Amino acid sequence: MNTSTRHIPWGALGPWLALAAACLFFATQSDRFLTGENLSLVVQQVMVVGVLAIGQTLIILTAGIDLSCGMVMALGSMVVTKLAVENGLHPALAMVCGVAVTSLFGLLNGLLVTRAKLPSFIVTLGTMNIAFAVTQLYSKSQTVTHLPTFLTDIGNTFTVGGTEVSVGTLLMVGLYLLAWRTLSDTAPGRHLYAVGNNTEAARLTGINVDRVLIGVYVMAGFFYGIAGLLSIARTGVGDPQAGQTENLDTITAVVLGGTSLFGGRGIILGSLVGAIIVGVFRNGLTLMGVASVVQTLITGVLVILAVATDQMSRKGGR
Amino acid sequence: MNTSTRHIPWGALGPWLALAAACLFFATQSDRFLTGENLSLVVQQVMVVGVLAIGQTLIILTAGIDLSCGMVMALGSMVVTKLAVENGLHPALAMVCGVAVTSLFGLLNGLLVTRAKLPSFIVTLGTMNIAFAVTQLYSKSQTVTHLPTFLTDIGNTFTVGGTEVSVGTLLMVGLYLLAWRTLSDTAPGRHLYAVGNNTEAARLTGINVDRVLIGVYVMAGFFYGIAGLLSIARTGVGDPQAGQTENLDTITAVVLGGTSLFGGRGIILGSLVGAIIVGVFRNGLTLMGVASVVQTLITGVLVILAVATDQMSRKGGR
Amino acid sequence: MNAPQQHTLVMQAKGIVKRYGQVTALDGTDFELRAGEILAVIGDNGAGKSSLIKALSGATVPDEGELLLDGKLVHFKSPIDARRAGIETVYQDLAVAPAMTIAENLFLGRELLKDHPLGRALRMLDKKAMLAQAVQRMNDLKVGIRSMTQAVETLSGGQRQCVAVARAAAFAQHVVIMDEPTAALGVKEGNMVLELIRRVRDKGLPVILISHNMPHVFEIADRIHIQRLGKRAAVVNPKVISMSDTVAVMTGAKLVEELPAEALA
Amino acid sequence: MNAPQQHTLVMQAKGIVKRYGQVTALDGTDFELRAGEILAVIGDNGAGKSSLIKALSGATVPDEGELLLDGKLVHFKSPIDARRAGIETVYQDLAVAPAMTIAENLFLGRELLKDHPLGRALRMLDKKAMLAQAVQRMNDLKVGIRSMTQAVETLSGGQRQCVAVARAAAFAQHVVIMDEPTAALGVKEGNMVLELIRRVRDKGLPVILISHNMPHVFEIADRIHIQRLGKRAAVVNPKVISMSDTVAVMTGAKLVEELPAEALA
Amino acid sequence: ADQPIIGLITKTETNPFFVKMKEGAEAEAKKIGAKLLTAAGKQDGDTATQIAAIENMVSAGAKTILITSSGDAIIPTVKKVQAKGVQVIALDSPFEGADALFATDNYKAGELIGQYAKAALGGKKAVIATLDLFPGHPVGAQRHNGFMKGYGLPAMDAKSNELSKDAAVVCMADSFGDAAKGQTAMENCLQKNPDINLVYTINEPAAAGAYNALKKAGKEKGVTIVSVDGGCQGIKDTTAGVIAATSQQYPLKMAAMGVAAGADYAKGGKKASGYVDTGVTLIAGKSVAGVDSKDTKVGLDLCWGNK
Ligand SMILES: Nc1ncnc2c1ncn2[C@@H]1O[C@H](COP(=O)(O)OP(=O)(O)OP(=O)(O)O)[C@@H](O)[C@H]1O
Ligand SMILES: Nc1ncnc2c1ncn2[C@@H]1O[C@H](COP(=O)(O)OP(=O)(O)OP(=O)(O)O)[C@@H](O)[C@H]1O
Ligand SMILES: OC[C@H]1O[C@](O)(CO)[C@@H](O)[C@@H]1O
Ligand SMILES: [Mg+2]
Ligand SMILES: [Mg+2]
Repeated sequence: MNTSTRHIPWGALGPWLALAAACLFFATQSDRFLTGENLSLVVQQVMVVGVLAIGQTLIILTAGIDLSCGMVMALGSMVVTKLAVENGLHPALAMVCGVAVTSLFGLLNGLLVTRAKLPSFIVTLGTMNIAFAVTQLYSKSQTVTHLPTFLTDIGNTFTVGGTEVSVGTLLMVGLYLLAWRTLSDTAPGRHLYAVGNNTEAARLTGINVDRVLIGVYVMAGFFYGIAGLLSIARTGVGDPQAGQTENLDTITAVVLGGTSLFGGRGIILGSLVGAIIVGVFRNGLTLMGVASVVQTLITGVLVILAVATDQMSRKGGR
Repeated sequence: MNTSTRHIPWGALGPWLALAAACLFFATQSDRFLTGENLSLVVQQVMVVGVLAIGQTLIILTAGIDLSCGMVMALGSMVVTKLAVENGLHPALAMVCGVAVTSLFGLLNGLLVTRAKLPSFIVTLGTMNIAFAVTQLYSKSQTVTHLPTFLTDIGNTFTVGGTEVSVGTLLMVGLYLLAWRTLSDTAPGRHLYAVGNNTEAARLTGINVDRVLIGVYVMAGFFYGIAGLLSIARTGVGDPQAGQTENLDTITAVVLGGTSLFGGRGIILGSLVGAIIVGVFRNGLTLMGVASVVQTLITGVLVILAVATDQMSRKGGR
Repeated sequence: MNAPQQHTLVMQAKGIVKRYGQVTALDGTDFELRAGEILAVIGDNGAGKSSLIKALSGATVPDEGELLLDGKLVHFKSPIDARRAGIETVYQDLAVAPAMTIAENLFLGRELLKDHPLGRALRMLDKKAMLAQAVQRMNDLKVGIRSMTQAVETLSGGQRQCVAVARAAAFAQHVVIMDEPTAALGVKEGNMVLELIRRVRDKGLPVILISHNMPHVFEIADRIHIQRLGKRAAVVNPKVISMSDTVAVMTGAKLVEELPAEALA
Repeated sequence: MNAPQQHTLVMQAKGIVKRYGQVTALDGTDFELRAGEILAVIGDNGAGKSSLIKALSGATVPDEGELLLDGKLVHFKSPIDARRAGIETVYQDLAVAPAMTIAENLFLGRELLKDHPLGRALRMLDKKAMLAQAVQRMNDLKVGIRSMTQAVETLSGGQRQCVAVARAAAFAQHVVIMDEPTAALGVKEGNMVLELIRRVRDKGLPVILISHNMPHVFEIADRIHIQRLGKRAAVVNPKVISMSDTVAVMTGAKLVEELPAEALA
Repeated sequence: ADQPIIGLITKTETNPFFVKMKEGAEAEAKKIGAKLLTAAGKQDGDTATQIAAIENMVSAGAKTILITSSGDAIIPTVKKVQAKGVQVIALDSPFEGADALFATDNYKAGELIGQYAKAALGGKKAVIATLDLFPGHPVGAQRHNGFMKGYGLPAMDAKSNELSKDAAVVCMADSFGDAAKGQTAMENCLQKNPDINLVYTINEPAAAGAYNALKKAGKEKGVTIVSVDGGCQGIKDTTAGVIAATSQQYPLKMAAMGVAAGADYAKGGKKASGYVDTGVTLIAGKSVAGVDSKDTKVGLDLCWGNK
């Protein structure tokens, strides 16, 4: 019996309700909020955290946690930009290399979790430090600028019916849909849930638990690499300082999205909504002209309210 | 069936072994390392994180997590110093007020976790933001100096057999022993383990789960208050910037100390050892003259090695 | 065997309804437990036996219906309330803390405290006394467990069940409820538990026994409550009715009306 | 009933030892399973029955001893190896994923894939087929479960057990092992499982059945392996030996030597 | 609605320096009737939050953004909003493409305290510890390297993000600009080499931590601490002999100039441009021969641009 039963997972609908409530509230506070331009902005702002959160969700669904995600992303983006700018590699090839490096870090995490049977918290705490240090040493802590446009093109926007849509946003949404269908419609996806829900049962039914876990960590690394590409496109530089606050941000998105930290329960689309909720709070409060410290205060209250509202609606519904 | 079975808890002996190994290593690298003076210093350095980790351990043992611990501590230390310096309250009374405030924050966390049935991650993420903002608003982000010596006396040291011992260190060790004996030798301590190990079983056997949880969060708040007093004594100021990296530090200490993030398994003394291990790494690497980025790199490797060594010794022992 | 006292009802439930989403686990069931009796509750899988005893023991709050204890209306909002009323329960999924030892589990929520003022004030555990008592209780069940300081998760299925049974038998003050206490037990251990149930009854406490084991039920029960499709189908007298008739009513092969009147209890 | 073929051994274990810290769960036990037979394994709680079948199914790796499948030495390092060899097992603690649905649990690790090249390449689930088959298999067991898309954690104890049994029976290719498959089942459901076991045997697959239910054992077993104190005490023939003698050997009240030679099998 | 909207984005919420800057901006905005929006990163180096803040403020109608950049990752976003007619002014920390920069010269700030330290030691052999910011931060590198240059040790130039090393520097540790971490770093450095007699600190909180460590070791008398910031608190510390000398900066001035530039742009449509050095003043407890410094009374009068 998992102790997580205490925390009724807030399921599939909850995060959407919370998001809708937040949007409604801000719409009454500022007429700029509901414009297509503003909303498109919010989505662009959560693009990087959103894609990182795909990887984080996969890992949390297996009852693990990944503290290395932001730092691994930063390393990936430095590899891409340095190879493309300083070593003159074709940008496409540089991108492949960057994603390969982040996937390898994922592999390292996966091997340590499965082969050495270490808790994911410790493993990724270690690799977080390692990735950070390698990033600083490799880049000499220098930002890489003057990137070929090839690297920034996925940050471009085009207009659909008066609203700006960025290529990166589409990519993010596409990746979410892909991850979602893979989790719900394929055998490996189902095995992932089983491993997170009851590892021992998964093992006894003949699921290769280690292979599932290693696959998950590698996939997560892959998504961190993609997030790195998006961050390059969004900022237009290779930034060795990137990724430092992203761990908590991604875990927040996942939990706000209704996934249990105890594994096996949750829907990945929730993480996207969770990431957007945070973006909406920040954007809405700024539009209202709330001072930054007070924003922090209100965000604290709103985060609790968002989950509480849903919890209550659930009780009423019973 | 808890998925945590995958991660064999590394038990009572593991952290001590890892600590011993680290000390042995650094002793071969620097003759200054094993001096009484240096070791006493390391312990003083981990005093604040160590006491915070008592509260964090209690909460993690119930299968929760507390992200608010550092910020709540910072708020407590601002309350104490401002009341004592600016409002002219007697320092002892100011201390009581500070600890009362942090305990109240604990109560708030506890009520939200039990009454509103929200995941502790979300609750404490929210109160972390709230405590942070209140600290900044209340203190206007100004450091409070010129403290009455009453407030800094617990930072004093005295000499025992040639080695400096600080009052705060003794306090920390005393609190650990108290917490340890309470957990292992009293009914409430046993109930705490039961709630963390299998909440539903605890409920069915007639344990008042909500009361246990609220008690745990209030106690944790109390320990954060004490940690705030120690941080005042150590730095000699009321620092609104304090507590920002302490969340991860305390969780790291707890996990290095062998407590499972899934609750119900662990020994609180391990957290003290976990905190000291981190301090030893930092001190030892500085004594070796390792550059800071490289220190980060090596710390990453050492954290993984520390837990892996134990894991292997466990396998051999079977 | 003590004859049940003239129908003093210790526990009574009327029209209990419990729904889980679409599923109606209890569909207005009644229930009566007389003083000093062993009442068996039988029924197909999913008939609502566990749901019923969860309502009786405060583990769930029913959606409708009322519960009387010694003739007085009670509202159990949690297992704590039921425990205060002296009701002890062995749950089907055992409700043990796997990482804790046998001795710890036996006394969970009912720890023995050191018998001096300080001990009581600080709620200090009397570990020695608990260990000694644990050894004795487990020996009563003749279960060959070497050490009481072993974690429950290392026990065999049957050994684990013995821990739960020993706990309930030891602490009950008023009513003992056991949900399939012998399901995982061997022949010998199963008989020990039946013996234990008799001893409890002989102390004057009524026992509710849920079981699929018909020989056990007919060996020990004073009355049999047959649960069917979330309702009480009948209460029968095992001294009069045959095992096969009982099973027929339970599975719906026979209607209650077809039974002779003296078979009902 | 098919007579067992002339002693072809499908599975054989020699001198298996399994220790957990201080506890020796298996103390050099032997084991033999003949082609096409139903072999019951009985023994007191803690006798080592579950430990034995865990070793046979790859769930644990024994400390000593050897295991032969069809006369060939095998080393099961994990349940995956045993499953590849066509061995399906119902574990005593059921090994289900509580948050997943009945249908999902039934096909866990053996999912049906969409039957087109893309489906196979991407390992896309054929949910419709799995649902249909789940309904059918559960109906076979006559267990009244309304919806196959219900999470297993919402099922009653017996319903949960049926899920595990149905899974093993459905997928076995070579050997079926069942650790107390009827412990939580009602009379009707228990009989359905016995029926199912017979059907499996009649398909030619040998079945290992662990059970504390002596009537069940004597009703269905071709031979009975008696486990005692971590060792095989005897293998007896239920057609010759009495139930009480069997129990006597199992509990140590009678020595094997005291049995007539024809009672052994 | 015709009220000009000006955004101020700082590195963090907690550093008193930025808090002061925000106060200054608020006061100035009130004075001239502008609406001020504020935001801050979660920690030093958090450019992601700063970028989102730029976008959100522009969405809220801000026509001028004042920003203390946490890193060059903000540049493309700045360009984007500039293209929409928004004026972006860098405060405190420079970056490429800002319309204007109102800031301290951090390299110079380091040089000043380096020169002072050299003179203060008066030919004694220096055994140096540096308590730096954290890896990779330009302000940290510029001050460190400036200090080295000022002391006459080999040093990288103002562009570099790497920390110069030399045998005279026996211990380099990160303080994260924080008192508690500065104290721990200093304690460990003293264990490494008890003979340390000169300590460079990235800012005044770190200096306070270093002093605490020295005092606990009974060494506060023989060691010279130099620092940067010149906050009112830091100047008091300088008076008390905790800090020997500090390079004072003027965040209030940066803020006031920034808000004024915002108002001008709203009114006349004229963008500010170029670099305005808001100045840096060496404040010393005791002046030393050959180095130009002001005393702490002046420092206190000026602290962070009070006047
Ligand atoms: N938490 C729950 N959520 C949804 N349905 C439930 C839940 N608990 C029980 N049920 C359903 O209620 C019905 C009655 O279950 P209950 O456990 O009372 O049966 P039972 O008579 O004890 O069966 P068994 O003999 O198998 O233990 C079953 O159909 C079960 O699926
Ligand atoms: N993981 C473990 N750690 C320690 N001891 C164990 C472990 N698993 C089993 N044991 C011990 O090994 C012995 C045999 O256990 P096993 O589960 O094989 O018994 P069993 O014959 O299946 O009993 P039951 O009929 O109660 O299911 C028991 O004494 C048990 O306590
Ligand atoms: O963290 C670095 C920052 O700290 C300050 O020195 C203020 O204390 C700023 O000038 C600088 O940008
Ligand atoms: Mg039941
Ligand atoms: Mg067993």
